[in-house]
Amino acid sequence: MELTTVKLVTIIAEAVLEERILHDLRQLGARGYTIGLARGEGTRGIHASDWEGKNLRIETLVAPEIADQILQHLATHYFPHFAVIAYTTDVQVVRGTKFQR
Amino acid sequence: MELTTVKLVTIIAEAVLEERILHDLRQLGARGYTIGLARGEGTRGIHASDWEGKNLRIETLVAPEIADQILQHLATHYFPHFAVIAYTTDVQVVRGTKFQR
Amino acid sequence: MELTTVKLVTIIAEAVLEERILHDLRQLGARGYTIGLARGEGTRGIHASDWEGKNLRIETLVAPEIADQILQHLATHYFPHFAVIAYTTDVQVVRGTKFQR
Amino acid sequence: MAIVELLQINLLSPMVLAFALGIAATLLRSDLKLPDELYTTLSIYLLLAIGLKGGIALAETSLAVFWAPALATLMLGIIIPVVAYTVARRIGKLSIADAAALAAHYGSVSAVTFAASQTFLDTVGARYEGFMPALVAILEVPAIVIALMIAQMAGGQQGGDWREAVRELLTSKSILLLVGGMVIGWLAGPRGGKEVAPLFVDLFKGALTFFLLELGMVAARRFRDLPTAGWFLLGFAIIMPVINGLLGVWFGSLAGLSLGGSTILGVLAASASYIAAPAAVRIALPQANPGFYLTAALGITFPFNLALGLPLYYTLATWIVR
Amino acid sequence: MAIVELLQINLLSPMVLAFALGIAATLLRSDLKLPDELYTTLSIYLLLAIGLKGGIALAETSLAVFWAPALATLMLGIIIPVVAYTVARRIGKLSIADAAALAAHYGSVSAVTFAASQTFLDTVGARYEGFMPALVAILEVPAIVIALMIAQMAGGQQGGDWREAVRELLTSKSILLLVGGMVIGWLAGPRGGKEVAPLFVDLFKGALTFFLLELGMVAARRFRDLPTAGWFLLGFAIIMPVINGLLGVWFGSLAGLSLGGSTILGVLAASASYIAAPAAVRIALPQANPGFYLTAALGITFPFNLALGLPLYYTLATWIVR
Amino acid sequence: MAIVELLQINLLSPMVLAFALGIAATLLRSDLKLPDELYTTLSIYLLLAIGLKGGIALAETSLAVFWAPALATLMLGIIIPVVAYTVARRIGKLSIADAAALAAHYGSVSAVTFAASQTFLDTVGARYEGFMPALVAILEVPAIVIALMIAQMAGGQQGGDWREAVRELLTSKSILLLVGGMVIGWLAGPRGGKEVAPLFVDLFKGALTFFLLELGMVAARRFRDLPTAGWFLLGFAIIMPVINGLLGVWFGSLAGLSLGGSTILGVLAASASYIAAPAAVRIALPQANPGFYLTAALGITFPFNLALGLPLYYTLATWIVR
Ligand SMILES: Nc1ncnc2c1ncn2[C@@H]1O[C@H](COP(=O)(O)O)[C@@H](O)[C@H]1O
Ligand SMILES: Nc1ncnc2c1ncn2[C@@H]1O[C@H](COP(=O)(O)O)[C@@H](O)[C@H]1O
Ligand SMILES: Nc1ncnc2c1ncn2[C@@H]1O[C@H](COP(=O)(O)O)[C@@H](O)[C@H]1O
Ligand code: NA
Ligand code: NA
Ligand code: NA
Repeated sequence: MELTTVKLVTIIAEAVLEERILHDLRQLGARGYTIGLARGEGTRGIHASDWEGKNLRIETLVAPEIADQILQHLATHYFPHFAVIAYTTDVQVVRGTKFQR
Repeated sequence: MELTTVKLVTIIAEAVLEERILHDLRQLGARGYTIGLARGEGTRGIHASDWEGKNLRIETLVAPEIADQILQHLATHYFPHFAVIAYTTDVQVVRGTKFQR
Repeated sequence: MELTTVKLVTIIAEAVLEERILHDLRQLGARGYTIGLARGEGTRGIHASDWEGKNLRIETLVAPEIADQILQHLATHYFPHFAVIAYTTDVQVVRGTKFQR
Repeated sequence: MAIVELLQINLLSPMVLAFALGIAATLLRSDLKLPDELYTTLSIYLLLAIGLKGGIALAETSLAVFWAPALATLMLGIIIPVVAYTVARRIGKLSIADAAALAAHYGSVSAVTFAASQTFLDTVGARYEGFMPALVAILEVPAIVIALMIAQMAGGQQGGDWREAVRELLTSKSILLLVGGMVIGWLAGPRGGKEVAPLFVDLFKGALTFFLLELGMVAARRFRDLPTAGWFLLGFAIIMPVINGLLGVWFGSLAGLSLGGSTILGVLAASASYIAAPAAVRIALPQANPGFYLTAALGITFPFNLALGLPLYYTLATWIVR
Repeated sequence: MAIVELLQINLLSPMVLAFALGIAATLLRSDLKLPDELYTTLSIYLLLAIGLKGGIALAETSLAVFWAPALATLMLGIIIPVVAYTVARRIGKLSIADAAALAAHYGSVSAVTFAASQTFLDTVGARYEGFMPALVAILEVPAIVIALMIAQMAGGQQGGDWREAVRELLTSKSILLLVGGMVIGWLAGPRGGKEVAPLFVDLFKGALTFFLLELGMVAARRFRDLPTAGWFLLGFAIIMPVINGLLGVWFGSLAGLSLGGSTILGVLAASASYIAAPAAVRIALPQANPGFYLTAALGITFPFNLALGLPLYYTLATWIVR
Repeated sequence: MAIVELLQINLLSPMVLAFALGIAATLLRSDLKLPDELYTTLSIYLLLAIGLKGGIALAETSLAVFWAPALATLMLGIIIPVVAYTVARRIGKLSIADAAALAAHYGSVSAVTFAASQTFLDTVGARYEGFMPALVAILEVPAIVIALMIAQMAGGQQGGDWREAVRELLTSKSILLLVGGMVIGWLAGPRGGKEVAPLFVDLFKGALTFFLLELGMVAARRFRDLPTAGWFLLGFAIIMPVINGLLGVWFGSLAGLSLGGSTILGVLAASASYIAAPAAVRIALPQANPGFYLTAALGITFPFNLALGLPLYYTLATWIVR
């Protein structure tokens, strides 16, 4: 079976940002996402209301160049003021085309 | 400390499939699994009842050849009709034997 | 954009161990963590009370040498008696310094 | 009461208004989100409570009174899926799998619509037989099995294992809670029932209202799929319930049910399952499109029955039941 | 009643004691943790219940009685944020964003403090107008909008889109549930209300007690940030509510509210939002430090109002309202 | 009443039937799954409610009445773990850690079994002292501490830090809620209690029934481990409670408790902890096998006590208490 390597981008972000980040991901070319709930602590430790709930763990499988753009975008628009971290990994999938534009 | 490289297979699947997929994983030689809840959107967007709950995020650490078989099996039996995606990554563990047959 | 490679350590552990493991991670030099809920089965299958809840999925981004120490520490202090597994992966982040001592 | 008055009573009940609020929340893109666990908890509670009350009533019902309505219900469970399948296949030109999926949903029953009909009848002051929840249990399963069998015979099934699906159906949570609650109520009787009444009886309407808030949001999310569903599905999801409702009321009156009881049997026949059927169909007929059957059952038929169906079937019953 | 007696009644009420237990649990580093979903569920329940009761009362209120209190409330929603912003900026030397964030929180309102004040008044036997929840809804939004506009004009806003924030504010869950509940109550009226009373009325105080257990834990977690917050914030979080409370009681008496009603308007003015405001501010003023505004609103002002504020504003009202 | 009649009353109570339904659901491999958050919520609710009611009763109890039962309970908390450890070690030939783990569980107490015994006594019409929840709190901790100390002295402890475990035990959620609830009830008194009674009193039996549905599922999952547990454990998990129950009833009668009160002290002694003990033991005695102690406490003793134990200890009490 032929496997393709694509990028898995994982974003940990405060819950208030859900709509915004998903919107941006779509704009940048991601064709799907998966969200789980998480909580955590980091160095900034700023957090919005507990009512808004905990952190989100957003994952999206994308082509490498899109992964780069996503990291870039997050670094510019979210890292300064919000509790957001992000990282990418290489993963193997069966149908690479599903995750590419 | 000696580390071994094994494969982490991650499967995102609609919740109705839980029993079925776990059964298949066991058959294919996985010796353990971890499940978390998730929700998401993809290209197909077909989903069963909300009553059945959201997606599952199933992870299993296995030997490379088993990882291949799992992907193959999912591609054949689940990808056509169900909202399922899967990918593999290389990870390092301490006791490689725990995850091999 | 410059990306740095750091280690992602993932720990699956029974929920009673939360405080203990987080304390140890801090001691060993981790500067943040993210926790999600999970359930699962493995080879030992020992589990504490259901009241204590399910497994935790703890993730921490750290420098490679710290990742090694964490695995070592877990292998010595937790693997013998507790339902704990752990693995590491290479991931790319924007600001590597955030995750290093 | 005139139908206009009945409509008004129904549309201004807290439960229908809560459903409308749920729809509004989704259409306004509010960030209101009920925890999934609350949805599950309320579902479990409602099914158990319905079963419990039915079981207590059943303990005081003689078989002589019960057999005719039970038989009528069983017959509805056989006739409706066959009719629905034929309509969907012949008139709607749907694929075998999609037609069978619709048949399963419309032949089975929605427990929440049932609960809403009881609340409605309480409000207008019509009485009904206490054993009605037993009819919910009787009507829930057969239609799904029949629909899956039709798909199997027509060759529309691939991959899914329908026998396994039926086993899972019989032990599925909705059946288990409904039948289990009935057995508990039947064994514990009125004395045991009184102990748990503050939770399972007094809070029932409030919990139903809360649940309908959530269901309004779920239904509204289905509205997105309406355009792709097409005119046939829209017609099917409104006309089929009316026909089934008429059938149910008529069968009920033949079986000797009261005015209220016949109304409820009409509601049961008219309602489309959104718990047991979707799960079973997803497993056994994976190639059927959930965008069809869920949109029809949850996005159209459920709101229709809740808002207009209840007073309609009641009015039909006042004409048919002497 | 003397203030000492009022204080005792208040401090020994189950809800204040439950709040204290929550604080104790956190300080003792207990592993007690209420599920997030329970917290969300109780919030939703409380907002909906408050709205429902208000709506039912509003259905029986004439506009002639309602317009003056409504206007008074609206004016409070404009005056308080301006004053709070000025104090925070001039005296506290806070940044534009931080000052505006505080203004948004103290101008808006805490629904739970409102609920607690009703329970308190019930216990001491003081009556109040049934339409008070409508005033909660009126007071919730304007102050937040004004605070965001001030920040915008003062140039303290970067990155956040305040128009988008206002849209989200108007469809945010707290507004939607409060106003939605009110519409439901208003349309369903007393008859519909009676059906859901066992859930939404009888259980209200118990649910509030349960919620305060959780809120005690949340507030205590904020205590950690107290040292970094500094003396100004501590003073602000105690003196500002007292001034606002006095203002609210006075406006209430001018608008013709009863003793109880004036007390509640005082409580509303004195309370600081911890639901609608934090979410809106986080989005529109991301550079404002949540360690400031949440610590002030939730870690200081909320406990102060709950424990000491309620009897205080009531005593003020007995002096001011004739 | 004859024991057969008592058995019948107990076995046909909604709570025991709900427990059986939970077992059935698991054995039938149904997909019924209660949300974890519901389980946690119900546990918290039950512990708080038990504490609250106890505290209110305690406020009206004089020390002269309370000291003897309190002392008797404390002695049970010392004697039972020593006996249980000796039996498990000598007769069962278990390892030090496993024996100490069993001692901790059987010396401590199950709050749900306690709640079930109250419901049972209410149904058969036997009265009991209102301060019984205080005895639950007294019996919960000492046995666990003693068992951990035994393990420490016998050298069976490695890795775990027992002092840390005791600290965590004292601030663990079950103790905190039980004692915290008691303090709230004691301070708020009957007046405050009445405010929250609709939630914490009226709904108690219903919530207990719901909880037992879940607990039936949890217990049934433990059945899988029965084969590996062996005959000794099976015997231990049935005979030990009967001996402890007898001891508890006897001590209760010596301490001057009523028939109902002695029955409850018997139930407390007979019951095995499944909340506080497992958490403490897991931390302090990690090498003890949960497959042993959880299977015994939750898979065998709990169902035994619930179904047969309650009528048994009551019958014993009618013989012993004059
Ligand atoms: N080193 C880390 N490893 C894993 N997760 C982290 C790390 N640092 C931060 N996080 C997560 O990112 C969120 C925001 O981090 P921060 O902005 O540093 O407070 C935290 O709540 C954690 O969930
Ligand atoms: N590109 C993607 N990245 C991450 N998760 C995805 C992606 N595409 C699909 N998924 C997940 O897989 C599920 C099924 O996808 P689909 O079958 O494409 O609708 C979705 O609900 C998502 O949770
Ligand atoms: N091969 C595996 N793949 C993924 N997760 C595993 C695996 N083995 C064990 N686990 C997880 O680790 C926990 C403890 O495993 P164990 O100690 O083997 O019982 C399980 O409950 C699973 O969540
Ligand atoms: Na039907
Ligand atoms: Na205010
Ligand atoms: Na005991």
